[in-house]
Amino acid sequence: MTGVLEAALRARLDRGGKCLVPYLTGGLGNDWLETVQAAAIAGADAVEIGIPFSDPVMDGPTIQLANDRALAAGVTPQQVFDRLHRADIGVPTVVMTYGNIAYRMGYQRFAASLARSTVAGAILPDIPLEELGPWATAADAEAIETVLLGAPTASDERLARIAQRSRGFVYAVGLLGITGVREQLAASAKVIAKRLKAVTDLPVLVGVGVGTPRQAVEVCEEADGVVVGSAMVQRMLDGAGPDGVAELVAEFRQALDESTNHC
Amino acid sequence: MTGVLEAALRARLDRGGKCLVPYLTGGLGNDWLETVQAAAIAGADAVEIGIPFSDPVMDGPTIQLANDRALAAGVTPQQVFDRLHRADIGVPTVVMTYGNIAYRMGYQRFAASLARSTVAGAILPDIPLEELGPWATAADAEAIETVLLGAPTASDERLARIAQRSRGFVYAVGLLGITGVREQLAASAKVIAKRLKAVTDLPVLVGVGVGTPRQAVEVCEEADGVVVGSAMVQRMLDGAGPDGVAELVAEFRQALDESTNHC
Amino acid sequence: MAVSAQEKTTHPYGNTSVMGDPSESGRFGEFGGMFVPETLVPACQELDRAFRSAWADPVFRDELYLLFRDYAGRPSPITICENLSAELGCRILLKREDLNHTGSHKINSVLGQALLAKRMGKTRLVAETGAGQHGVATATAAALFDMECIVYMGEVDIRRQELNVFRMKLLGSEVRAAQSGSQTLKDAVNEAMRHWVGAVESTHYCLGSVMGPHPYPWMVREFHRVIGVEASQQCASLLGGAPDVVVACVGGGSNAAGIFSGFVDTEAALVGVEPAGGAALGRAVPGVVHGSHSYLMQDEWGQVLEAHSISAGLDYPGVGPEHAHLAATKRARYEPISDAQVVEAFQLLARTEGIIPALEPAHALGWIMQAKDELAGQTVLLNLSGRGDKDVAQMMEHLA
Amino acid sequence: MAVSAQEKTTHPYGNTSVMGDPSESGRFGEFGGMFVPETLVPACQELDRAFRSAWADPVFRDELYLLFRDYAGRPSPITICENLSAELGCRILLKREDLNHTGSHKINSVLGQALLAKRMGKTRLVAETGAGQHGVATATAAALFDMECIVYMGEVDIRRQELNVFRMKLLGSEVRAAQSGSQTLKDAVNEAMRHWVGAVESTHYCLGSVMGPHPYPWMVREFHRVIGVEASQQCASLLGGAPDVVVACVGGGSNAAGIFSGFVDTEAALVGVEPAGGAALGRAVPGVVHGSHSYLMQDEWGQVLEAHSISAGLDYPGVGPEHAHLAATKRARYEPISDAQVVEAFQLLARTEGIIPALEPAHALGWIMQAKDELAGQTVLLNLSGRGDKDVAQMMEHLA
Ligand SMILES: Cc1ncc(COP(=O)(O)O)c(C=O)c1O
Ligand SMILES: Cc1ncc(COP(=O)(O)O)c(C=O)c1O
Repeated sequence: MTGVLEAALRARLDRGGKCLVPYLTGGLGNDWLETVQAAAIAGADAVEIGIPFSDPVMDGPTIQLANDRALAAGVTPQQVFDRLHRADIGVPTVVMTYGNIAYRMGYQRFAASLARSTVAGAILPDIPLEELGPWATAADAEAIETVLLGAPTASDERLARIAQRSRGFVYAVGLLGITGVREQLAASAKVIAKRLKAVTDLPVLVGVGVGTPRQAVEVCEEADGVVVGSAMVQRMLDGAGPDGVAELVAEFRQALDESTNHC
Repeated sequence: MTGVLEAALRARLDRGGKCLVPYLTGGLGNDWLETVQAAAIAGADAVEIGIPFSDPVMDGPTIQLANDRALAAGVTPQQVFDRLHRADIGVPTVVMTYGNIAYRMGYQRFAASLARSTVAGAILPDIPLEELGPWATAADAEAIETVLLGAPTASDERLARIAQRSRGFVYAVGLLGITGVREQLAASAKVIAKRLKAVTDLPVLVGVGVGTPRQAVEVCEEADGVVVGSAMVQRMLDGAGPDGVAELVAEFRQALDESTNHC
Repeated sequence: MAVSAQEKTTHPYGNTSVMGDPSESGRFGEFGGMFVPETLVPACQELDRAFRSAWADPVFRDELYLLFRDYAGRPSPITICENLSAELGCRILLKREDLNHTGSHKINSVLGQALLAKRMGKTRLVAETGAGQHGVATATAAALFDMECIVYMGEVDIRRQELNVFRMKLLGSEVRAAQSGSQTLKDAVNEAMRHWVGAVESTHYCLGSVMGPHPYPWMVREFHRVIGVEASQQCASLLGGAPDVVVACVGGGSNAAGIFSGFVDTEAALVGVEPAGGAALGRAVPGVVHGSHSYLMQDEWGQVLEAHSISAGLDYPGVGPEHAHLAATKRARYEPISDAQVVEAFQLLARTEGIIPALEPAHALGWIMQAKDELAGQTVLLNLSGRGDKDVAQMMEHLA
Repeated sequence: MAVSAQEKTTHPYGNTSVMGDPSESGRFGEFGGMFVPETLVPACQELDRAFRSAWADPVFRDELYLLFRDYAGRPSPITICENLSAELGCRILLKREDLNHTGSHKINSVLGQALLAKRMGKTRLVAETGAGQHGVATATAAALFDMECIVYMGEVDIRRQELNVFRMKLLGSEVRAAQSGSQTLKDAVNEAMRHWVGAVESTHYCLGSVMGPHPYPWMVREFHRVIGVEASQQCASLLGGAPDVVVACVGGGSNAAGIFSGFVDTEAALVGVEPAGGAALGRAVPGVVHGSHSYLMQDEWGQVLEAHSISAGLDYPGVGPEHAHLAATKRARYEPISDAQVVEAFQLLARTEGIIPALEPAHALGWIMQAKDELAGQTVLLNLSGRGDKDVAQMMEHLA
């Protein structure tokens, strides 16, 4: 049974397009939910919503700062859920947070909370394949699509296993490193996309190190789409508001569409 | 052959008196030689003249300070000798300094310098009996009377050997400790005097810790006399000048004379 | 060879391994595991394979043994404290890890890890450090093995511990500030992990305690097992057997794991002492952070809390998973101790035995002082995990 | 028992004893003796008798041996420095006295003296200290032996070394300021001697090097001979014999005497390294001060000069009489080294081997660096007399 996240992405791909998933930090600023909505309108195929965590080991300075600010303002996972509950976003959402947030709440309760808030999927980057069991059971029971990451360090065999257990899409880690905008697209980005494409039919989206529309277009020569995090969050931190973020989403959308002659 | 130092002290004792030997720091102030002379006139039987040394381990704060001041003013042993040379003092003098001053100059040259300056004796407190050989040879050759110290820590047998090798007088160390004025005469002072008197015919003078005329009188119940150092040097440091020091010498003289009904 | 003498411990405490090898999935009972970003999973697995092979290789063990002996100064002696024993009414023995090169037990694991990293063909080390002990130890090993080394240290700690920063630089390492979060140890761990994520192919992450993802908790404990192996032999010859009680301070838990491993299969009571302000075991709230499932100081939402202790080396909100297991299975007990009691203990050992302890093991002594009625007449082995030189300036201010 | 293994050395160098027992009058050749105020002569003689009897008593030696092993952490290892050897072109071995309790060789003599003092029925120790190393070591022994302890330290040094002052207080000792003269080490010696003059019956003067009146130079060397005994056994097993060169820094000369004593009867060249600004042996002007006839920095009138060195532990204008004898008989040579070269050596050892040396033994390494052409291909044993922790703050300022 195909989930709503996967369905939305496949729809874009079926139309010959490339998928765009902006990452936005939940609870950062009072207008974060409006920002999510504006991003959807501006052309996101799905929105990844970060639930702030005190010790985000996969994240670079931009997202760390966003986490710290949101936490300092007192944001809790429950508040993020409450605001997402029945919010009209128009595209599927997927939360990204770290294992301990889900573990502390209880995997079942966490999965149920997502479902109640009509969140489609979840990314827990520090719960790798080997540790996935208990969470996957809880998530599957609530039909939450658990997106797994495939990184350049994995063997082909491992990538295949990851892709097989992933739901919604496969998150291809574009480089050896943490989130953050780089000057250049890493050579590893297209390689990992290609390697994952070779072992799965699921959409393969590259994240980490995709910071500009040009880089997005470049990586989509191999990938089905991109996750854009730090560049988006930087706009939020700069106080660009829903419009400022939407503008950036639109730039990515336009570049991707132009590259595929798709509209 | 009795030396001049011993002779002078014996003369006092023969007259039924007690010996008074003030210690004055050579080179301390421009008028130190006048102070020596004034002390002689005021009733000293001999004067002990300290040659400043950088590391006077037998001396307490008063004499240390006197040493430091004199050295800071650039005084050298030679300068002390030069000023003593043919100075008219009227009583025998005995220099007190530490071994290294004599050693550095060469024991023979040092002894000859004393002789040339008509110094009668020498006290080198860190050259004990066991190490005396080379110095004693040089001193004897120049007829310098080497005064040895006898301390409370010595056995009777050791005291006897010390007294036997001593010339001029035997310096009885009045207490376990370094030079300096104490409130009370230490009980050890009379004990050591008595112990030394039992083993020698030489005059036995107590020094170290004899700071007041009363203490001098008290210790002379057993001793043949006293060496008074820190109390005298303190006057020099206070800037009392030849008269001020002479005054103190006179007080000691008077107290001792009264105690023996001697004039 | 002393190191390999006690190859396997027996496991009389239930069917999960008690200080034996962890399970296939890197677990001690229900604790442990490998909760790291996917990028690091192959690196951890490679490390697991490399460690298993090295640890089974007598050549590797010999090399490490020689480093322990000729470079670090092992075996460390056991000192019987006559004065202290008289004062407290129980017989106190100290395992003198303070006499190791660089002044604490930390050198054991760091030499093991550097030797292993070299064997794996790694050319760089990255490490986290709190007050600087583990950073200095890692920089030391990097100098010895001629490896590049980067040490992350919280910005706040860099300012507090400038001498240790200078030491690491002298040793040829680069010290980088962890500027996020609380800017202390846990953030330095985050930064070191982030660095590792980006440099995993050339770089070994030299973790400072029995924490992190599998195989670290196991591997680091194995490198520190030399403490327990030596101590059990020493106690056998001094006492004719195990002491009644074995006490160690617990930050991440490496020195405690090292000494406990020598006595887990005896009747000895095992006591870990935590700072009251950083008692992950005392609170017993499980979590998954920094690579493993263990106890963790956290708020109701799972946000990690800062630990607070007078001793920087114990200022860590988590604890190694094997200790969680030892606590859960009740093979060891864990006790909190107040800063004030620690300061008392610090002074007592200096005054009675002429040994100025690090503040960390002063926690263990603080507990003995507090529990002396319970301990009356018993023989107590205390792991003196480090010397107090690093803490003297702080104590001078504290006691002024 | 390791300590007593090499009971007597043979004396192939002339008919005066070379690192054997001194003469009846406490002389090594023409140097030594007992130049002290009469009050102290019986105390020195009593000490001489007590030491002779204790040193001939296997019970005393056993006790000391156990203290060395179980308290101080002996034997200290020898570390072969691969990286440093490659860099300098000669094979360098370090005798690791830095790993001893309290961080230097000083503990050897202090434990011996305290044990002896106790045996003599003394209840108090008095000591001098420069930067504080010997003071801390003495305070340590006093704590262990439950003796009262007073340490004199130059007023200037007290201000410079407040951490060591605090350490001594922690250990239960009283620190008193030497306010006369240059207010540094030599004045602290004066004050300690003065104190001893006044308290000689209850008090042992715990002298910090192979200086002072007989029996100190001999006794202190005998307590440090363990360094040489161990090293010669270690070299025998590592090298199959003695190294080509044995190098040690020389302040008063105790660590050098300790290690030289293990090799004086071999072909090994013995090299003592003095700070250029405190080279008593280099200037070779004899004098009698602080109890013995030896070489001494002094002006033309015999006033003692201040030594100047970057390292407080070598800031002493005199030197032990046995070294004067070894120099005069040419059994050992003594070389000066500049502060700048010492700083280089300090950094080099840290960077190449992960060992931060005390500034004192960095003098010895500085000489090796300077003499490396002469030493090419040779095996050089360096006595690493202490660790550099005490010097890190100073070096941080110096290199800033
Ligand atoms: C001396 C000492 N003991 C103990 C610790 C705490 O670490 P662990 O709990 O891993 O032994 C540290 C950490 O820096 C330390 O320096
Ligand atoms: C480490 C170290 N080495 C050497 C010395 C110099 O003493 P000695 O020449 O007696 O060995 C000192 C003195 O404090 C010292 O601390």
